[in-house]
Amino acid sequence: MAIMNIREAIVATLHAEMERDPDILLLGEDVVGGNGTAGGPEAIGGIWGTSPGLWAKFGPERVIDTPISESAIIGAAAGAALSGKRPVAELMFADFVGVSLDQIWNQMAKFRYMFGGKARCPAVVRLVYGAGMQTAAQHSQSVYAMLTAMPGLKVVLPTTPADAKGLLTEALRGDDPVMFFEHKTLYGVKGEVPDGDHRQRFGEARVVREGGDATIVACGRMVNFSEKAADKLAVDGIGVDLLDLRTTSPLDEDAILESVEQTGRLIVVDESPPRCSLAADIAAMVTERAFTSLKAPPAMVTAPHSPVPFARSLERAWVPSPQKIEDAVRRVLAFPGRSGQ
Amino acid sequence: MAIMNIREAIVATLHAEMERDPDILLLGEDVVGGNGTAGGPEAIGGIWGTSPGLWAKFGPERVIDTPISESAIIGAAAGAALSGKRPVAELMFADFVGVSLDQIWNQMAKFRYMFGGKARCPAVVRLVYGAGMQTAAQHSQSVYAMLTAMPGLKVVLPTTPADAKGLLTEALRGDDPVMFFEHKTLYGVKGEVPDGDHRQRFGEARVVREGGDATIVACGRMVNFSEKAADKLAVDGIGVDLLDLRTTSPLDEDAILESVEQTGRLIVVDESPPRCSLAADIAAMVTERAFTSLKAPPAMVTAPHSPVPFARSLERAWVPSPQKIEDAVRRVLAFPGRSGQ
Amino acid sequence: MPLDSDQLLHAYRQMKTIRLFEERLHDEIKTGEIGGFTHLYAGQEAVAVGICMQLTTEDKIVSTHRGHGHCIAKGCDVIGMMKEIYGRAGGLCKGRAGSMHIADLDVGMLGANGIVGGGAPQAVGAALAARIDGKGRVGVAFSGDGACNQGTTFEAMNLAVVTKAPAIFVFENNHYSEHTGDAYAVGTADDIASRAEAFGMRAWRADGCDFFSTYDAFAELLEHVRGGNGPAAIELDTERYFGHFEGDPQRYRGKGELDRIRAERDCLTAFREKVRMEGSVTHAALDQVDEDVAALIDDAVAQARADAEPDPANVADDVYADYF
Amino acid sequence: MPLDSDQLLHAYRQMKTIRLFEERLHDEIKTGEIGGFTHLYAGQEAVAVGICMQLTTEDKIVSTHRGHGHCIAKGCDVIGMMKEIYGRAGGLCKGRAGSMHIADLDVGMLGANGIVGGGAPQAVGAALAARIDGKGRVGVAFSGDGACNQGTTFEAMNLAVVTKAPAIFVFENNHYSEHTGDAYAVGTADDIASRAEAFGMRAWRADGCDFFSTYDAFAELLEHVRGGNGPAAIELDTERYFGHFEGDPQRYRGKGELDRIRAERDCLTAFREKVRMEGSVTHAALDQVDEDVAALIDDAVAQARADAEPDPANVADDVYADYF
Ligand SMILES: Cc1ncc(C[n+]2csc(CCOP(=O)(O)OP(=O)(O)O)c2C)c(N)n1
Ligand SMILES: Cc1ncc(C[n+]2csc(CCOP(=O)(O)OP(=O)(O)O)c2C)c(N)n1
Ligand SMILES: [Mg+2]
Ligand SMILES: [Mg+2]
Repeated sequence: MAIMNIREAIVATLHAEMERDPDILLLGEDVVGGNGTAGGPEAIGGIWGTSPGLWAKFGPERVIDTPISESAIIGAAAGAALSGKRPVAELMFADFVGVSLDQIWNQMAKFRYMFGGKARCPAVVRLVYGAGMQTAAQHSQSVYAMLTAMPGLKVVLPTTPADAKGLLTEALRGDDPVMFFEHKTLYGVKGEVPDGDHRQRFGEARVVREGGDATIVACGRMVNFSEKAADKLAVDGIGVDLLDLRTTSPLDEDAILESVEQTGRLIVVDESPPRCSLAADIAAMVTERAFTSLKAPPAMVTAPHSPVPFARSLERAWVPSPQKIEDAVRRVLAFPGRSGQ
Repeated sequence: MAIMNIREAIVATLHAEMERDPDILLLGEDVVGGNGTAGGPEAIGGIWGTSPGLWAKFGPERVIDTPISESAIIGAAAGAALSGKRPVAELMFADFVGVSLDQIWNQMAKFRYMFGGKARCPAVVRLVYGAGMQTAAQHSQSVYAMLTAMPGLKVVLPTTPADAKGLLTEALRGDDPVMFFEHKTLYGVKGEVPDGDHRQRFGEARVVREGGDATIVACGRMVNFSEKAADKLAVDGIGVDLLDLRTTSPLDEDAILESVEQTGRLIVVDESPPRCSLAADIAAMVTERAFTSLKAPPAMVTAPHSPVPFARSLERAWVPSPQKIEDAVRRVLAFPGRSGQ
Repeated sequence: MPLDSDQLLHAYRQMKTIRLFEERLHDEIKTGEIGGFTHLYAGQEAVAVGICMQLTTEDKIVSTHRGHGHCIAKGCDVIGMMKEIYGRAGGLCKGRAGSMHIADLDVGMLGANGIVGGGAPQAVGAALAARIDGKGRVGVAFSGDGACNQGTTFEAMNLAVVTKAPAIFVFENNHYSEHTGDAYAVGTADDIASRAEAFGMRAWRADGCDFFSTYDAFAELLEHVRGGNGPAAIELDTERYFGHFEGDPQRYRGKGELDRIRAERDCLTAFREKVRMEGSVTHAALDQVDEDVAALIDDAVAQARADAEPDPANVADDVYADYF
Repeated sequence: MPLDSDQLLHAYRQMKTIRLFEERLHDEIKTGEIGGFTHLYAGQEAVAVGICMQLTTEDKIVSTHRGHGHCIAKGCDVIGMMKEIYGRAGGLCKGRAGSMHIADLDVGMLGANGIVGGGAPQAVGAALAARIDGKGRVGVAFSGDGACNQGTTFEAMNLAVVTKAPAIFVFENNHYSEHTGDAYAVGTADDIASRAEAFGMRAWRADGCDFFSTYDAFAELLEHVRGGNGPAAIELDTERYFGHFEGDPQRYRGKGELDRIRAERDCLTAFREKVRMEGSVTHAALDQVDEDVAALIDDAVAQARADAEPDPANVADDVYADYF
């Protein structure tokens, strides 16, 4: 086991997998960097530093800098995948699905189905997402709900270095298009990473802690915030089951249901506005399938129905906070009771 | 009151409103049609026939044929709206939000908020949506959930000619971007349309029928299918409240909750795959806010988690049918009981 | 003239197959048995065939909403196609695709596409994949005059130039996008090739109603691209014989336009004329092809009609290779 | 030389304001008080000013992620801008926009834009709106050399040509998109204007580090567009003095490049030199401007620091004009 952060785990996995499988290629803006400049290729890589050394090792045919043309980036990945390759396409910000959605949604997600099951489209799209760095309305969004809704896509959100390696490896070895979400505030999170081959199956939630009084379901940065809330609650003797979804499509319904059947109380935490959200998706699924187990209505802790604001004070108010998660757990536990307990 | 169909109601409203307000302009592919051909402008309009006579009456500066460039169409509408106009932009198929999403989601939806409340962006985007004509995976989708999730947008889905007029008029007189969904199978639906000025407020569901045993919430074509199911149920003495949402953003939560508080049973019908859907959104909202009123878990009647298939037999299986709605109501009424009652 | 008589017969057979396939669909659609939108390729056969017969199975093409011609020319099974368009279980794509999404990856046909402009970037991806394999294969994007206004098409051309991908952009200018003329919708009316040049690639121009003109220009282009010189484009002046889709009343056409293009701009007639002049293939042989193709199309329709509709129980199959 | 001394002083004041605004931000950002991404415009001032000073408030501009210069040149309040970039309640956009989305519709500045290429179609919309009003107003899109690879930019140019909209495309070629050179990313290296020409509009080229070159070329262009001749484009060769955003180590730069562009390609130095030669404005007057501007920027920073953060209770305000 080595200790590394999520960024390092991703870089290491890309190196290892590209070494192993000559069909893997990487394309995106500044994934090499420095092309066409005095500094030359790899003078400086992309702003997230998640692809250093790849160009030098695997060459310009497999590590490709692109113009600012996200539709073409994703579309090229789609075409390369249909042609037998395993492209990894990078969206510098997940918000850029706005300019490339068609290639994700109407093209790569649908090929296999439309073409009668004959097509394979093993493309991995890496999306840097999330609020917390004051990157404002167009560079802070968590678009995983939108993509979770789309049949044909798998949606993956690692929160630990081990999972970053395990899930990325799995993505690169599967035969379906995978949306691989990297939270911009989590790149520095450190942890142990298994050596050698490490695959993490999709659709298998991580049990972060077991407590029995209530079930918190979260993904991405909200897992970390939920841990903070759980620590606070533990002080008062409240123990929660905390599930890190790892993947939202497929969804580990069994793990969620199993926990809720025990606790009877569900809190879903989702870094996005409330409407048609992942929070609603899970709350509705649980209600439909475990209605009689529920001792209280599932609580949804989400951002408000607004774009992400720039100012620090506003952004903090926008992102679901540990405090809000804690409050929601207490509210659910106090049910039935006066509102705001 | 005149009798007309939805198509005619839309055409008449566009004529009347463009007459009334010189700031309204229309742009899209073939909204004039025949430009650059021997037949000349208006030789033949768009494939849905929803803009005849406008070019002749209002001229080429207000009725503008565009190249096949949906991002530019929506972006131009956004820019015109910021400049004080009221553009109506047409997407021939709602599925083309794939190639224009950024201008809808990251641009027009966010201007007002990002710009500190100073901007007005009164653009109306008309989107032709829905399955039922074997138009297959890329021309049949119901993208309203995706857009409902986006703060800053209003989402409107008329199901009657009167509402087509009332809601379109309201859209054209408001100050926010409105996504105006037209179901491709409903253009021919006839009904009475109020003469003169007729505005239908957003966020006010239509009570299609009152029955008291269960609440069906639906929008678009699913309203009509729910009526068929309700007719069948009525034969067995089962009476349902049926709500036509008219708008999914804003959502008439009060009307839904009021009905569910009476019936204790909710069925949401949604012409889209299940994940992060409007069905889940409403089911979760109702569970959160009317938990103790619920006698059974809310049922969600949706399409499967798959793209829309082409073949007739498959498309019929994909679209939620009156039969499935009927079954869901019976299942909810039979709760608690054996599954499949 | 490097084509031998077998090749000429093959080219003619392919063009004729497309023509009869489309003309038959034009009739069959009136019966109401075929749902959805069907865009017929008749009139443009010389383009698909003049190009695809120079490609191998390993070269990839991406097509448009008007894809039947590209499919047939690239080697898709005609009976499977007909079944697909009828929405039958035995269709090339199990009835899930229909006319607009028909594909066969086994022959390097990456799909018709319902999204105008959707295919162009994919051809660049196929080209980048081909370059890694190093066998001189190419990725070809077919686009219409309308599609050349879509941002994806431009991005794809630029990306191909920047990455020096062996990608080929084929612009079939049939002078209409739906009901609008290219004289209106293309800023540089009637010169799409110059746009490709402005992105920094070489472009060719040819008569898309003349098989030989298309074939020869594309042969040159293909040599250029296979030679590792980066992407290239070709614009073909061509005609569509039917409406934009079946059901289109075509009021935008000029008086006598349809008669004129049938009379003066028919690639099959021109082909017959040329081979007669040159004596390279007998008309008897061509007549035999006509007969064979007619029988094939009859058979395809009969088989499609007889085939079962897909089992609704399978509606959600094949969304993923594996999901859990 | 049609500019009188008032206009010259105005131009200089604007350019100097932008320069000091950006240089000050460069320092202030190191304090950690300013969050998010900030892209500085220093080096390109002659473009924003040479263009915007010829526009009226009713002419609209759409900007880029590198928007401060366009804002100042179009007349946005400098103190409100500084507060906005600091994320304060009194900011031009109440602290919701930050550097990347700053806008002021009252002066015809339709917004900086975090989406590269996002603005171009909006300028066409503004132009179509202006045409309806019939007062000869225009819509101007600023784009970088990187943005000229985005599909929206191409679509916007074509749409403008097709609709003959009074839209103007300003390409600021500072030779970098993030860490990549235009020599790599733009297929037709160093000739963006020719792309605009390929869409069928006239294009101008000028030295974007020379106020007078920019001003004169744009004056001609503007006359052309105001005259109802449809859209036009201009490419400006310019330089960015700082990193792509603050924090960029700029290892892609050539040795001595930053010194060279500061020494040889400074629009302020060139301006001073030119007016000195011509005697049109005294250096004393310019020095006074320098002093005034320095005081203004000091004041802006002081006010921004002193201003309150927005009240978190308002986080979801102003999403709609009215929702229920
Ligand atoms: C993104 C998108 N926009 C619009 C359409 C509707 N549409 C289908 S075909 C077509 C015209 C295409 O014209 P062209 O590219 O010239 O091809 P042709 O039909 O002439 O073969 C249009 C507008 C679409 N399918 N996709
Ligand atoms: C759609 C989109 N893709 C990528 C980015 C990330 N990004 C921001 S600025 C930039 C470079 C822009 O280059 P250019 O247009 O030349 O403008 P400059 O930064 O030189 O002013 C990139 C890639 C973005 N903001 N939006
Ligand atoms: Mg065409
Ligand atoms: Mg640049």
